[in-house]
Formats: sequence, C-alpha cells, structure tokens
Amino acid sequence: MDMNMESLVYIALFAPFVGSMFAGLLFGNAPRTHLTGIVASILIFVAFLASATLAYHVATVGPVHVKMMDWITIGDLSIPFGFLVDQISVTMMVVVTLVSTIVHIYATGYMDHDKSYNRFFSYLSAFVFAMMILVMSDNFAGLFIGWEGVGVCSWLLVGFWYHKKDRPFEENPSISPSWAANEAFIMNRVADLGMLVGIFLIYWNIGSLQYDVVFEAMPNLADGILVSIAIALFIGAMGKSAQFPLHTWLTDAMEGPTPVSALIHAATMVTAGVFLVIRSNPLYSLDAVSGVSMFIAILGTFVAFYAASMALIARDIKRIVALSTLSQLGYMFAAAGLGAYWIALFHLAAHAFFKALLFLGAGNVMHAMDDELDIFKMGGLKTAMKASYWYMGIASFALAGLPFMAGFYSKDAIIETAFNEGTFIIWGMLVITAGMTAFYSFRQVFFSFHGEKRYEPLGFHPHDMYKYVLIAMAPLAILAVSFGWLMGYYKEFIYGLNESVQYEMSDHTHHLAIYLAALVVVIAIGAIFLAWKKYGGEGDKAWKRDEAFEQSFIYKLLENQYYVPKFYDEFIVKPYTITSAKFWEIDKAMVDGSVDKIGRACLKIGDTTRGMQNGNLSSYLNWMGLGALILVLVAAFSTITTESIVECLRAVAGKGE
Amino acid sequence: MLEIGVNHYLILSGLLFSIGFMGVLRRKNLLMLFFATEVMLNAVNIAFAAIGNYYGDLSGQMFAFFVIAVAASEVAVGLGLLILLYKKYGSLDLDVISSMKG
Amino acid sequence: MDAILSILIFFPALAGFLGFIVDKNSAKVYGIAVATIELLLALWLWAKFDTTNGGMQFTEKVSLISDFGISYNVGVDGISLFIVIMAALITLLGIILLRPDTKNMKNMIVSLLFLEMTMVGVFLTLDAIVFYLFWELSLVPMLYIIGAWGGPTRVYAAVKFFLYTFVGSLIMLVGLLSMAYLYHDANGVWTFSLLDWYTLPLTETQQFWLFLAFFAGFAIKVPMFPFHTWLPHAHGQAPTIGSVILAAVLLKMGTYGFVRFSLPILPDASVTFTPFIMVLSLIMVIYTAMIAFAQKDMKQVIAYSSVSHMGVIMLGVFAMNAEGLGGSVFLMLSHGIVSGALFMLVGVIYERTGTKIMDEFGGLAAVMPIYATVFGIMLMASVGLPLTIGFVGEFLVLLGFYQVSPIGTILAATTIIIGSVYMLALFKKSFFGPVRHEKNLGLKDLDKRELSALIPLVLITIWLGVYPNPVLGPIDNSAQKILVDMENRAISPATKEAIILSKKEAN
Amino acid sequence: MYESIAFYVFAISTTILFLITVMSKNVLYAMTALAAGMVMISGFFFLLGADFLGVVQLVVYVGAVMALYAFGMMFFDATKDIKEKHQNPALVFLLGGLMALVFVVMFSAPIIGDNIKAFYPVIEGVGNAQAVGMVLFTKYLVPFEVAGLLLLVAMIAGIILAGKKMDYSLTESEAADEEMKIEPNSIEIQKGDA
Repeated sequence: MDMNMESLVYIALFAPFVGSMFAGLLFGNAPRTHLTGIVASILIFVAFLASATLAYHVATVGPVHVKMMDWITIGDLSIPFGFLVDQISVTMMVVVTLVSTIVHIYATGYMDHDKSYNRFFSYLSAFVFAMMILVMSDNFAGLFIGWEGVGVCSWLLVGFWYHKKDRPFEENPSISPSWAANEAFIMNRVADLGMLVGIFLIYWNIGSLQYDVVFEAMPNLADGILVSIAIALFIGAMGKSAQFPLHTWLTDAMEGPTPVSALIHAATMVTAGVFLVIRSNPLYSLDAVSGVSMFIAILGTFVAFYAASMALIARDIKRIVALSTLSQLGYMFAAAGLGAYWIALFHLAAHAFFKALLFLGAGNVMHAMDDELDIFKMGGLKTAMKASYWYMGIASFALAGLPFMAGFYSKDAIIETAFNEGTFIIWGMLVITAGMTAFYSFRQVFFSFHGEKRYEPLGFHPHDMYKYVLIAMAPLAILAVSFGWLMGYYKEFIYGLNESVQYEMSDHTHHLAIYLAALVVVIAIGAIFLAWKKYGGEGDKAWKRDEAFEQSFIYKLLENQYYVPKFYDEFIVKPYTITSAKFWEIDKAMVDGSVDKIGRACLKIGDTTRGMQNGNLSSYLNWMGLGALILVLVAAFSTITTESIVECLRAVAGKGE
Repeated sequence: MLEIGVNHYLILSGLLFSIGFMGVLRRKNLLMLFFATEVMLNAVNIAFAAIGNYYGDLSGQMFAFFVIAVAASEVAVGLGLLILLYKKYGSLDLDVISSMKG
Repeated sequence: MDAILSILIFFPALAGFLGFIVDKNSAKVYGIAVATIELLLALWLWAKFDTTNGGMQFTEKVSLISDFGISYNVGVDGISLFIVIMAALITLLGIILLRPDTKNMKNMIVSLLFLEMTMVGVFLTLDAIVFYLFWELSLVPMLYIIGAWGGPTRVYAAVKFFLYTFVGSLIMLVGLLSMAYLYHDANGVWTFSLLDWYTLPLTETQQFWLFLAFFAGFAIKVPMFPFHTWLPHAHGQAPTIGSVILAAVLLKMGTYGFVRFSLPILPDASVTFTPFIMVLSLIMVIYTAMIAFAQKDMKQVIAYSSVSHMGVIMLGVFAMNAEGLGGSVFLMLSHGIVSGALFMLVGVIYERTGTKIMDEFGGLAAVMPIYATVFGIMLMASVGLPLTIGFVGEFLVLLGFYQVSPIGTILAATTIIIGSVYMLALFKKSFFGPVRHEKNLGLKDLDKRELSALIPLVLITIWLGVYPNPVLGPIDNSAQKILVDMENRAISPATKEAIILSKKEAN
Repeated sequence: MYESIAFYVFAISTTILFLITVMSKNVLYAMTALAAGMVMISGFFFLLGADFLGVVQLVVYVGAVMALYAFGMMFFDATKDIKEKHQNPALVFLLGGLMALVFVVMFSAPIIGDNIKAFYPVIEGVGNAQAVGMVLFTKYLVPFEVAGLLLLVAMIAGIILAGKKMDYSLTESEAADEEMKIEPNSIEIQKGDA
C-alpha cells in the first residue's frame, strides 16, 4: 500500500514537470501545435487525480513523508529533497492541481491564435511544478526552491508578451509586460531576503531545516529569536502575497495573459504567503510570538480595506479582480493572524475556486471585446455572452458571501473569528470591507453585462468563448456554490494535523453566529442593490459618466493607488539610478583615476630629474650645492638630535636624583 | 665684549665658508670660481687653527699647513688648465665651456 | 600512476609548444584535442580521488634548489581538485568557441595551452616559490591574449592588468620570503613547502604583517574593492576567450590564495582581519552591483557583476565555518561556470553585431530564441535561482557568514535583490521589447560551434544545482580539515572561539 | 679685551673683503680683495697663537698663490668687466643663506666635547715654530715629504700646461688693439730718456 503512495507523490509532483518539458523542449520554437496544450492539460489532470487519492489516503491513514535524495550536505547542514504530504499540503495540492487543470483547458482555447502557444504551456506547467515543490517540500530550503521557482515562472509568464513596447506611466500604469515582470520579480526578491534571513536564523538556532525538527524545537528557543524568525518569515510571506508595502506588483502583473492571472495571481502563487504562515502555525501560535500574529491580523485587515477601497473606482476589469484578490488575501492573513489557521486555509481554497472563475469570466469578456479592458466601454453583454454572465454572476455571489454560497461559509467564519477574538475594530473593518467587496464586484458585473450597450458605437461584436472551454469552467462554478457545505467535513479532516491548527468559536459567539451572519448578508445585499441601482439601469436610468467626480481628490487618490507606485518610483527607483550613475563616475574618476595618477606621477618625476644631466656645468654646481646642503642639514640634525637627547636625559637624570 | 670662545671662530669660519660656497655657485667665470674656492679653503683653515688652539693641540695647525700646500699646488695646476681652456674656448664662461651636453 | 599531477600540469605546455609544428588551419583542431585529453586526465584524477580524506593526495616532491628548500612539491585536495577540472573544462570550451577565422590562430592556441599549464600549476603546487612562479607566469599569456587580440585600447588594458597584479605579487613575494626566513629562524632549516609552514607557530604581530603582505598580492587578484579597476578595462578589451578564462579561473587564484595561504598559516590574523575584509567585501558587493546597473556596455555589466560575486566569495572565505568556507569554494566553481558562460554569450552577440552596447539590441528574444533561452538560464544562475549552480554557493556563503555578523549578512544578502536588478535590466534592454533596429532582424541564432560550447555549461549549471553532493563532499572534507588545523594552531582564545568546527569529527 | 676687539675687526673686514671677491664684477677688484682677506686671516692665526702658520699664510698663500693668480691674469683679458648671466640668483642666495644659517645654528650649540683629548699637546715654554717643527718632522714627516713631492709635481704640471706656444699672444686679438687705438708700429721708443 505504502509503495504506490510514494509513487503517487512523485506522480503528483513530476507530472507537471513532464508536461512542461514536453511542451518546452520538443516544441519550444515550433509553431502552434495543439498537442502541447492537450498533453499538458492531461498531465496536470493526472497530478490532480494523484493529489485527490493522496488526500483520501491522508484523511483515512495519515500523512506521507518521502525522502527522494540528499540535496546539500556540508558541515552540519544537510538538506534533503524530502516531500511531506499532510493535511495542509494535500489541501493546497488539490486546490492547485484542480484550478491548474481548468486553467490549462481554458488556455488551450484562450491562447488559440497566439504564435508562441507551446512556450506558454511549458511555462504554465513549469509554474505548477514549482508550486507543487513549494507546497509539498518537507523543509524550509525546499520551500525556498519552490518560492523562487514560482517567482521565476511568474516573471516568465507576466512578461510573456515581451514584444510589447514600453508605454508611458499615464497611458498604462504598468508600462509594459517586461517592465511589470521585472517589477514583480525584484519586489518578490526583496521579500525573499527576509525569508533567507529567517532560514539562517532557524538553521543556526536549531541546526536543521526540517519542519518536524524545527517545530519541535521551537518552544524551547528564546523569545527574541522566535519573534525575529516570525518577522523574517512573515516578510517573505508579505512579498509573495503582495501585502501592504510590497503590493504594487500584483496590479501591474495583470499585463500577463488572463489564464496566467487566473492561475498565478488569483489562486496559487499569491496564496503561497498564506500557506507559509499556515504551515508554520506551531511558530505563530506560540504566545511569545502573539505580538507578530496580532500584527499580521491588523496588516491583513488594513490590506483588505485598502484594496477594496481602490477597487471601488477601478476601470480596468482585470485590475478590479486583482484588487479583490488582494483584499481577500487580507482576509486570509487576518484569519491566520488571529489563530484560525484552518479557517484561513478553507477560505484560501474557496477563494481559489470562485476567484479563478471570476478571472476566467473576465478573460472571456476581454477575449470577446478584442482585449479591451475598460469597463466604461462595455455594457449589456449579457445577451451576447449568456454563459460567462452566469459564471461571473455566481462567482460574484460567492465572493460577496451570499447565504449558501462558498464565500458565505469561509468569509463569514473569518468575520466570526474576528468577533470571537474580541478584536472588534478588526471585526468592524472586515464587515465594512465585506460590504465594499459586494459593491465593487457587482458594480463590475452590472457594468459589463447590464445597462447600455456602450460597445456598439465602438464597433465591437462580442461572442462567447468556445463551448468546451465554458464546459471546463463548470466545475469551478459548482465548487463556488457547493464548497461551503463541505466545511464540516473539512474541519474534521484538518483537525487531524495538530492542535495548534484547530480553532473553536467560543459558545458565546455560537449564539450570536446567526445574527453576525445575518448582519453581513444584509450589508452585502444592500451593497448589491446599490450597485444595481447605480450601474444596472438601461435607457434613461442608465449610468452616466460624471466628470466632476473623476476630478475629485478621493477619486484621484484611489485611482493612483494612494500614490504608492509614484512614491516608489520617485523615492526608490530614481535615487537608485542616480546613485549608481554617480558611483560609476566615482569609480572611473577616483578609484581608477588614482591608479593612473600614480602612473603619471612616476612619469613626471622621471621628467624633472632628467634636468640633472643636461650638460650645463652651472646647473650641475647647483645640484651639487643642493646635495652638499642636504648633507650638512643631515649632519646638523643628527648632531643636534643626539645632543639634545643627551641633554634632556642628563637634565632628567639630574632632576631624578 | 664677551671673551672669544671657539664657537666664535667656528661661526666665523662657517660664514666665510658659506660666502665662498655662494661664490662658487654664483660665479660663471672660472677664474672667479677659483677665488671662491680659495675663500672656502681659508675659512676651513681658520676653523682648524681655532680648534687646534682651543684644545691645545698642534694637529689643527698641521692640517692647516697641508691645506695650504694642497691649495698652492691646486692653484698651479688649475691655472695651467685654465689657460688651456682659454686657448681652446676663448672665454672662461661656464656656459660656453659646458660641452658635455646630455 | 602517481605522477598524474605533473602530467596534468606540464602536458598542455609541451603539447602547446609542439603546436608550432602543426600547420595553420588545423591548429584549432589540435587545440581541441589537447584540451580534451587534459580534461579527461582531470576527470580521471577525480575518479581516482579518495573523497573521504580531506588531506593532500597524489603528492610528489622533487627538490629543485635543495639548500634553500625550494622543491617542486605538488598535491591535490578537495578544494583544488574541482578548480583544476573547471580550468580544464573552460579552456576546452573556450577553444571550441574560438572563431575559425581568428587571425594567427596558432599563437592563440599555444598561448591558451601555456596559460592552462600555469593555471593548473598554481592550484596544484604546495611550494611557495613554485606557486609564485606559476602565479607570475599566468600573467604573461593573458597579457599576450588581451594585448594581441583585444579591442581598441587593448594595450593600455593589458599593461594595466599586468602591472597592477605584478606589483601586488611582488609584495606577496616579500611576505613569502619573510615567512621562509621566520621558519629558518625558528627551525634552522630553509623550506618553502606549505605543509611545513602550516606547523610554524607565529606571534600575533608577525601574523599581522604577513597577512598584510599576502593580502596585497591576493586582494588585487580577487579583485577586492579599491584594487578592482583593472578588471573592467581588462574585460572590456579582452577577446571573448580572454574574458572567459580571466573571469572563470584567473580571479579564483586570489580567493584560492586566501584559502591556501592566509587561513591555515595565519589563523589569528585572519580572524582579526575579518571585520576589515567584511567591510571591503560588502562595499564590493553593493557598490559594484550598483555600478553594473549604470553600465551601457553589456560586457561591463558582467565584468562588474563578477566583482560583486567575488565579494560574496570573500565573505565565505572568512566565515570561519565549514558551511561558509565550503560554500565559498563551491561559489568559486559556480561563478567560474556562470560568468564564463555569460562572457561566451556576450562574445556570440558581439561577433554578430560588432557592438556590446545594450541600446543597440532590442527584442532579441524574438530573433534568436535559443540564444535568449540559454542567456535566460545563465541569467537565472547568476542571480542565484535555486536548482541552479548559483544558488547553492551563495546560500551556503550567506548561511555561513551569518554566524560572523548578522547585519553584514543582511547587507550582503541584498546582492540577490540588486543582483537581479541589473541582470533583469540587462535582459529587458537587450531581449525584451520590440526589435528596435532593422539590422538585428537578420541575426542568425546559435550555430553548432557555439551550441557545443554552451550546452555543457548549461547542463553543469542544472546538474550541480540539483545534485551538488559529488562536488560538495570533497570540498567539505578539505574545508573542515583546514578549519581543524586553524583551530589547533590558533594562539589567541578569541580565534579558537571564532572558528566553528562542525560537530561531525573532521577526519 | 684687546683680543676681542682685534677679533671683531679682523672678522668684519675679512667678511666684507670676501664678499667683495665673491660679488664684484671686476676681476681685479676680486683678486685684490681676496689677497687682503687672506692677510686678515693670517692676523687670526697670530691671534690664535699659531705664529708660524700666520707667517706661512702670508708668505705662501698671499705671496705665492696670489702672485700666481696675478701672473695668471695676464693670460686672460681681465680688463673688461665680466658680464655674467645668472639663471636663477634666488636659488644661489637661498642655498648659501640656508648653509650659513645651519652652520650658525650648529656651531652656536654648546659643544660638550668631553672626549676630545689632544693627540699632540702643545709643549709649554717652547715657541710655536719650534713646537710645530718638532711635531712636523717627527709625527708628520711622511705627509710632509709627500706634500713636497706634490708641490714639485704641481710646479712641473703648471709649467708644461701653460708653457706650450708661449709666443702666441692670447690677448692680441684685433678687438684689443682697436680698442687701445695704438698703431702697432707707431710707438717710438723714446731713446735715451728714463
């Protein structure tokens, strides 16, 4: 029984890799061949099946721990390629592989007439492989491999349409795909620095990087070290999950093709940070580290509110969905910070499904409108794109958290934990954000599908995506509706891991649960109605664009993302370029110059002393005179010094007696 | 004024020596240069005599004698050479004579 | 056969001199043949190498000038083994990459083989004077290669490179001689053999001054911060093959010198100098990385990037623990492979377009996809992506150095950020974006010759990134042996406490 | 008391005279000042009790050497003032001045010469010349003979060097005659008068 479990782990892990190599090496530069798309999707599906069976095995029997081979062994450090499949990692595996399968199938349709079709699938499967390493590895170094691997794949995929020209900041906030890709990679690297320091701290204080050894030895470490490890790891998580200071890359990463945004910037990569916090729950649940956890919760709430506010006025359809992802990530971090790890994980899974669905729907709309993203140019698409309209509707309902939808169970649980923990400010903020989420997601739905057909005068004639793609999106819709009902089963499943993951609401909150839930639902429905009234109307009640509001300070502030990107550009990017140019001058002039000066000085000395041999007797006499004088001086000084020394000594001796 | 000690003589001979030295450096005419060397030699003689006298030792004077002997022979040979130089170059100026152009 | 090391050293030179007989147009083939044999010999040495014992193996000793104790004394241990193999590999790949129409190819082949002898000699010899001999000899062919086949101001660059290193090595020679004198003073017998020097107890002040003398010689070769200005000139003017070998092997002589001379002989001074070296290396890492970002010329970017990586290696050397020291030796190998490949890639584009200015190229990825992929892999290795060779070394060095000073490590770790900044900027300017100049549209992709030189490097980058143990094992043993020797010979307790021996007993 | 006055008189006069020899434009002035200076120096010798040395100075140095110079002058056209082009006078004064300063500073320091002992102490009650004679012909006999030989060699050298082609007149250059505007054959030798 155990043997094929181990092989299952390897299948789940390496299937995407085989898909990527198949697409990359064999058909790297070949023109579009459908085979690569099909083979990649099948292999990802195989990985999904393997993950599902592993999930069943973990639920029934227990975690599987497999050691493939040694990676680095030097001194006392020995890092193996080990893979641990336990409750947390198997959940992530199932989520990742499921969403990836659907996105791969969707991509075969979406990328249909893109000439580097094969390269796309090779990168996408490579990404899934890197994500699987990140999720399944049993030590921090393996996690870091996946961490960076995912970063590189996102760099490749965001910069996929590298031939696009750089456009000025005003015209396109993310300038060009290659610029956005670089920004994403570098900003992730800034966070990886924190992660590395965390790994070093762990190694030097515990002696190994294996999860089990580390979390066992955690409690008997000094508080100071524990806090610094927690902070360092959280910095890593912040970068990958685009939390507050390092979030600008996520909205710019929308430059990549939509399947990429759906897979990477909605479901998998951005959740890696949350996965890290959940994975190291024994550390974050220690009371020595409670300060850091509380900070995580506060930061998460702030980011939720911050992103939701920006999404209210965003005009680009993908930017709205990206900001909503950012906001939901805030929710997950809030839950993780408050200690409700399994709820955060559950919300992560639910969110992955309906956010991927939302993104794919947005992709359909974009595809239909010839890559036009501005929702002001859309409207009344529901007649032309019936299926996408339904899909995006369901996804938005789930996101808003209407009763019996996935979001209702997972998001409200988080709001309940905030209430249960007694952190009422956080609870209040989360409730308001829930309302805002409902408003902006339905604003986008009504804008593009209801109201005036604003696209007709502009000459668009939208048609929906291929049939098989729409069918492929069905599972996501089903999950977006039904996933919430599995919360109970999931609870027992996850509790099997360890007790720090478990989180029970106090019975006091149990009583109020219904009222809390009702409150959030009422706010959500109100927000939806408000959005319907404002944007959904047709004919005379249709939405009219009012310029005044767009010039107002708040609109400007939100549109420029609180001027954070401009701030980074002004106070980090420009000074860095100027100082590096200045350093180059210094290097050329001073360091290099000084060496050349030494060379030139030798030449000059040689030149002046040449005067000695110019044959003129009187100049010889002068040089001789100079020599004589120097000798006399030397004689004088030597006599004076010795004399004066003798004198002082005698004087001192004299005084001595 | 104060009693003349050996220092006075030494300072005097030092001064005379530096006058002679300046003369040597300054002079372009070889003959005048010889005069300056004579001055330097005499300055040294004073010093010899003075030290000899203040330390009650005759060797100071002995040196003075030999200095005078050498100076005399030097002048004899020097003037002979000067004459030859004058015949060759027609002038005694140092700049004219400097044939060892580097 | 136990004379394998002498064969390894002198075979290329002899074969090179025979090269004069070979006629002009088959010189390159002859070069490849000799270099392949040399590489096979090196691999055979690795096969025969006993990976468990950290000490010197295959030692040979022939006394040259007996009354001064100068002997031809060679031996190989975990550290020098792999640098020798890399030297042989890079020379072979460099010769393969040589354009068939390089002018007077025969001279080039002969000087390359002679250079290979000196390089291998430096890493294998255990006698100070023979080490110095090879150290100086390695300058001559390099001077010739840069001077004869270089770019416009090649003479200035070559002479500057030669004089700069030469002055440094003279000071080092003074150090070596005074070391021999101290040994004679203490034990009454003249010897220049390193193994005897390892046993000589030295006072703090003696160690201080000797360290400064050695530092002068090695720091210029590394090149450390204030003495690095010759490198951009040398790289700027050197031909592709010159840059490749200069970056891959010659820079390693400096750090190898520190590991072989400064650490074991002067343990106390090494520990007292660590803060000084740390500051210099941090400047090197950050300062040159920023300069690399400001460069217009692609080759200068990679030249400054190699200075930045050498800074990280220097940190590893002075980390005083097995992880740091082993990591720095591994990073030497990985920097050799990666920067060697990068210089080859710059050479490829330079041969095609005749210019190295990045603004001249744009959107090359569309025109030359294979070239772009190889460049991308090498870029990722240089930036230190896990599962590539670049990550293992950098990770271990930073890990090791964390023990010495956390703040220093955090500053040094910024290299992964600013490193990726300038490398990605380079990649974006040259490969991404629309094809700016029409003439770039016609560029051909990598041909067979270039591929056969680059593919081995790509394979090694991936192989040693995924499975570095066959190389890390011997390095680990030798690194621990050096640390144990240092621990025993250290005088001041502060040094003893600074050196962290691994729990596993070093054999 | 008188001795110090004499010293200062001699000192000042010697300095002024030697300055003249060094500074003057005219060769004759220089030579005469040099001769006078040397006489003053012989005065010093007498002051210092080295009578024989003073006499030798007078006879040999002033008498012979200066006479030699005088005769030497005839070979050179000593009439005109010599124009001397000094490249950098400041340098000369600087060096000379510095030298003088150093000597003054050096010699003004109190010399504690406790280890100087007289090799050939002055024998009391004997005249200076006799004492010098005794030392000269006992201890310094060999140097004395060598000095004699030296003078002989110098004399012969002087004669040979200067003796060649004595008849060819160095100064009989047209410029000299034209200057004196005397027709070579216009001088009648007044016969008979004194």
